[in-house]
Amino acid sequence: MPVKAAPVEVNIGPQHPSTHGVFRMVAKIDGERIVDVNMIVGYLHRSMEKLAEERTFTQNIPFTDRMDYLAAMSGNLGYCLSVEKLAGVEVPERAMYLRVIFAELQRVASHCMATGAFINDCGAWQTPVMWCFRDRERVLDLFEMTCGARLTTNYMRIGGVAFDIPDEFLPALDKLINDELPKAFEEYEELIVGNEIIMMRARDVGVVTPEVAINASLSGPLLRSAGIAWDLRKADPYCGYDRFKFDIPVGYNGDAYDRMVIRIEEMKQSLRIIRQAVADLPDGAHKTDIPLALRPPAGEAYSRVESPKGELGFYVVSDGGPAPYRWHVRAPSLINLSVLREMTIGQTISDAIVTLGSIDINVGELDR
Amino acid sequence: MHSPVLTLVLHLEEVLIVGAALFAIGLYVALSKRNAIGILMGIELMLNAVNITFLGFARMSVSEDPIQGHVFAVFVITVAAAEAAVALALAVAIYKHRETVNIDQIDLLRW
Amino acid sequence: MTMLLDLITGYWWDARDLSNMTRPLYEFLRDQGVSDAGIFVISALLGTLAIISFVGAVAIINIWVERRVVGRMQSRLGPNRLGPFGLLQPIADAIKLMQKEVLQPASAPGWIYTVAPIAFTVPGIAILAVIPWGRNMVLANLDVGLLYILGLSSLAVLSVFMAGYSSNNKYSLFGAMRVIAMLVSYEIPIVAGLLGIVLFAGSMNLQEIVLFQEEHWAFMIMLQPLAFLIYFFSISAELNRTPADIAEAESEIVGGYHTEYSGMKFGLFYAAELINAVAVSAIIATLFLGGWWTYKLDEFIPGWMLLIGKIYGVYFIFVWTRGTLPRFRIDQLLAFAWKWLTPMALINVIVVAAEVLLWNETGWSDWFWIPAIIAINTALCVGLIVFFVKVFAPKFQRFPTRPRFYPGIDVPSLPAVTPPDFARKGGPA
Amino acid sequence: MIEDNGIVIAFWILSATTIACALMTAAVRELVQAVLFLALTFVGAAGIYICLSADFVAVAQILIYAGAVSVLMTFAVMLTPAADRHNSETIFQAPALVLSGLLLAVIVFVVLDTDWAISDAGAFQTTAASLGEAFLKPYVVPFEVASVLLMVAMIGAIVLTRELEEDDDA
Repeated sequence: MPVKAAPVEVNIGPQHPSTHGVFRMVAKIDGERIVDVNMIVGYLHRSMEKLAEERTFTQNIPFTDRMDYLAAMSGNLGYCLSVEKLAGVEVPERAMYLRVIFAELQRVASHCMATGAFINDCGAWQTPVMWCFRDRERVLDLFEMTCGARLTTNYMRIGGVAFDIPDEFLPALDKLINDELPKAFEEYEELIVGNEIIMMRARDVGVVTPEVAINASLSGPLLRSAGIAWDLRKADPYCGYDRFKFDIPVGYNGDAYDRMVIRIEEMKQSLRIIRQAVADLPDGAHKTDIPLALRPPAGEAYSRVESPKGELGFYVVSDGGPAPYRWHVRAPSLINLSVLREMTIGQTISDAIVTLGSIDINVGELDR
Repeated sequence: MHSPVLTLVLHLEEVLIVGAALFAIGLYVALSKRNAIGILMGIELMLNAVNITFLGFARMSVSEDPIQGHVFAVFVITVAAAEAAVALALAVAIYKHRETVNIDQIDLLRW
Repeated sequence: MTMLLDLITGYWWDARDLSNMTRPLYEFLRDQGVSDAGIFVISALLGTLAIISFVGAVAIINIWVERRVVGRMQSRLGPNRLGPFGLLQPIADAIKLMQKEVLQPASAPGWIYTVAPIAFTVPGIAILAVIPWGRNMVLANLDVGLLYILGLSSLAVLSVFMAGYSSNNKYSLFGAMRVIAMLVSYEIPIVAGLLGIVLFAGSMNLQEIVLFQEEHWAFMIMLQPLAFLIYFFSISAELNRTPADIAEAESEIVGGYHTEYSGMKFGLFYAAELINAVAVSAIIATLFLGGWWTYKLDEFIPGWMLLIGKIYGVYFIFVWTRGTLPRFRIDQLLAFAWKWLTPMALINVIVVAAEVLLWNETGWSDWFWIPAIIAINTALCVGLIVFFVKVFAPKFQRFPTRPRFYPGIDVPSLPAVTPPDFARKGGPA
Repeated sequence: MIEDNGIVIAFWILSATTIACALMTAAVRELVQAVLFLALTFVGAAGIYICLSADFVAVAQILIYAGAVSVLMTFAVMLTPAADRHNSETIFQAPALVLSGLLLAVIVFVVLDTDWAISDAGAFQTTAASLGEAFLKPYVVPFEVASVLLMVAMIGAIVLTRELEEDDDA
């Protein structure tokens, strides 16, 4: 018979070191156990979907940078794919390969950040997060080399990519994917994957069953950790992903630890894809010329990409004008977060933080 | 050793009076407080007062084996620790059943 | 060479043992007509001054050391702007902290809030008073030195509770309650772990413990490896250092007990954490690593310098664990104390008692017993750890640490799920 | 009697602190503050013990009372709800005051009236070793009984606060 006490209400966030932005969990806590969680989002809402209706299709690309600012390339790519589908724009081969290279590099960068932040949530005193940052910086250096920006790249264009890669890019990329990153991943394996304390903290914490995962329409590492091999790059190939050989890493238990090792494994698979893409990289134009004020025919299109967080879908409706009539984003952060309440009830505060960290939300994308 | 100006002296009586004062405060706390833990505090105060007395005697009184006072003090501390553990466990157990630790509301045995 | 040694030794300014200074000081003061009691007071004040200066120096140096070392571990530079190698950074930090406004929660019990950082700092300084720095160089040669240390280190935890309670903040209260729970659990392995040392040395006097190590030509860590591990882990829990820093757990409860502190009150917590770490390192260096004695080395290098070297060696391990390991959850930490450390410490005490008994009863030479005990206790340490890992380690650790690989997509067929009723109450059908 | 200016001054300062803290324990309304004052009382009492040249008992006092018992008390206080955390008196306040005052008067009268046999043996040089002797030679049986008592207390505390499974009727 436990001691009865009125649950204490604790605001975890919006200003909290571990809520990954301005996300707020109002947790009712009995001792250390969480009795109930009320999730409150919207602190970073910038009404991008509405603003987009006032801007041309090309002008909307920067919004997608600022949605998931840790995976700007993936956002760019998804949006451009949807508009291309709507307007029927053909993309040159070289642009497709460049898109794949940059999307996969972006996945590495985003997963580095996710892994580091997750270990930080487990309580490491910033060493893993600094290591992961170090490797993310290397990827961002390549972005800067190509498009001049590190975080909000604004690189993809409707019909291709903004710039062709500079001459020094391929040697730098070769050094990165064949030397620096594999070494870094070995370090992660030593520091993180085999760490007993991480196992104790993350094993059997925040478990998602396959039923819940599918019912809640989860995607990304969260879905794959539950044991379901589902990846849009295989299921609904875009950008010629069906030409590359890679595997989908899938977890056993659906817990936080599985999600972490899946992310590390996905980074390796990304390197594999990049190697193939670099080997086959064709010559030619990097962009189809399209009118500045693109007026796609009236209609609607939905296209989705496997962003680092999960299925990132863009639904565009055009009325034949230069701006989208309606623009909607299926943000994986928001949908993945919907299971947080079920996952955290009954856990301790520490576990709830670990669970939240393992979902890897991005509040910019969550609130848009 | 002695300062020529002023020599302060501490007598056994003074130590005993300090102990007695502490004991009286402890008794007052133990008798008057409403909260079970408050009462426990009074009891601990009384035990401390007893220890001061024991050690005062051990230091200043005539005895064949003055270390006995210390032995008793250590036993008192031991018993006090045991008593604190059990009493606090009791308080928590009572709280679980009655949702209060105020002794004037714990009246199961009244009728 | 011998002439040089002769020149150095035998004078009051022989730096190997600063207590040599007391004799000329005593004579000087006596010639000035100061009474013995006065000389006692003066020397005590001087010794206290020395300890407090050491503490102040430590608090300033360690901020730099810790930030710099951890920065190196995190593949960044650490403070490097102010002064050479950023050495002036701690002073800049202190000036910044002093300039900051001190905010106090309105509904907090004010005196507790103010007293807590001071009460947190005092035990660390007071612990250093009983550490022997040389053969005669010890400020307070307490016969119950070890017990004194244990008592003081538990007082620091009470002050953490005071800080957490008086902050009137839920996060702080969580930190305070975690600290209390942790103290109740970790006091036992700490005391039981150190009992073995007391049994060997036959004294709780720290100087006697150092002399025991000198006499038997062995560091206590060789005789008591298990006690060292137990003490090291337990004390890092009491010090709130990673992997056991659940009381301040910045990723969970923001700052724990010092969430609401600002300005120099926070600075005091920050400094006291470093002071306590150094005090504990000094205890470990004295108890387990020979203190000022180091295999004849102390005849050439002043013992207190050796001790400071050892202190910083142990302190480096503290920084190292902090820079490397994640944090335990509170239930895991408490279970670790009760299920692992406490039984290990008790077994250790029993074994040591048997060894000491045999040693005393058989009367065989130390040259037989010391290696024998080292062998037995090392084997015991390894054996116990292996046994506990086999028996008590969480079973999930045998799960695969690598994901499965699928070349294509594969969605398992799930049992049919009835969709939830989306009919809104009161709305149109 | 003790004739050392330093120790006498220290004794009186510590006594004043201890009794003042004890009075605050009785007076403050908030139970947590009362526990903290109680911890201060314990530390002051330890200081008095040191003045009476009982170093082992003093350090044990700090370790057990200030370190463990007061922490246990804070634990128990925090386990009870905030509504119960006031330190008020029952209707027995006045009788208790009278009774303890009377007791104090009686003790003081007896203390002053008795002709105590004062030894001039002086302070103990060290108590830890002779305490150990005493415990393991003449007092070995009480010592063992005390350890059994501690174990019984530990078991009792565990039994009392144990969480009974599936007991939801109470």
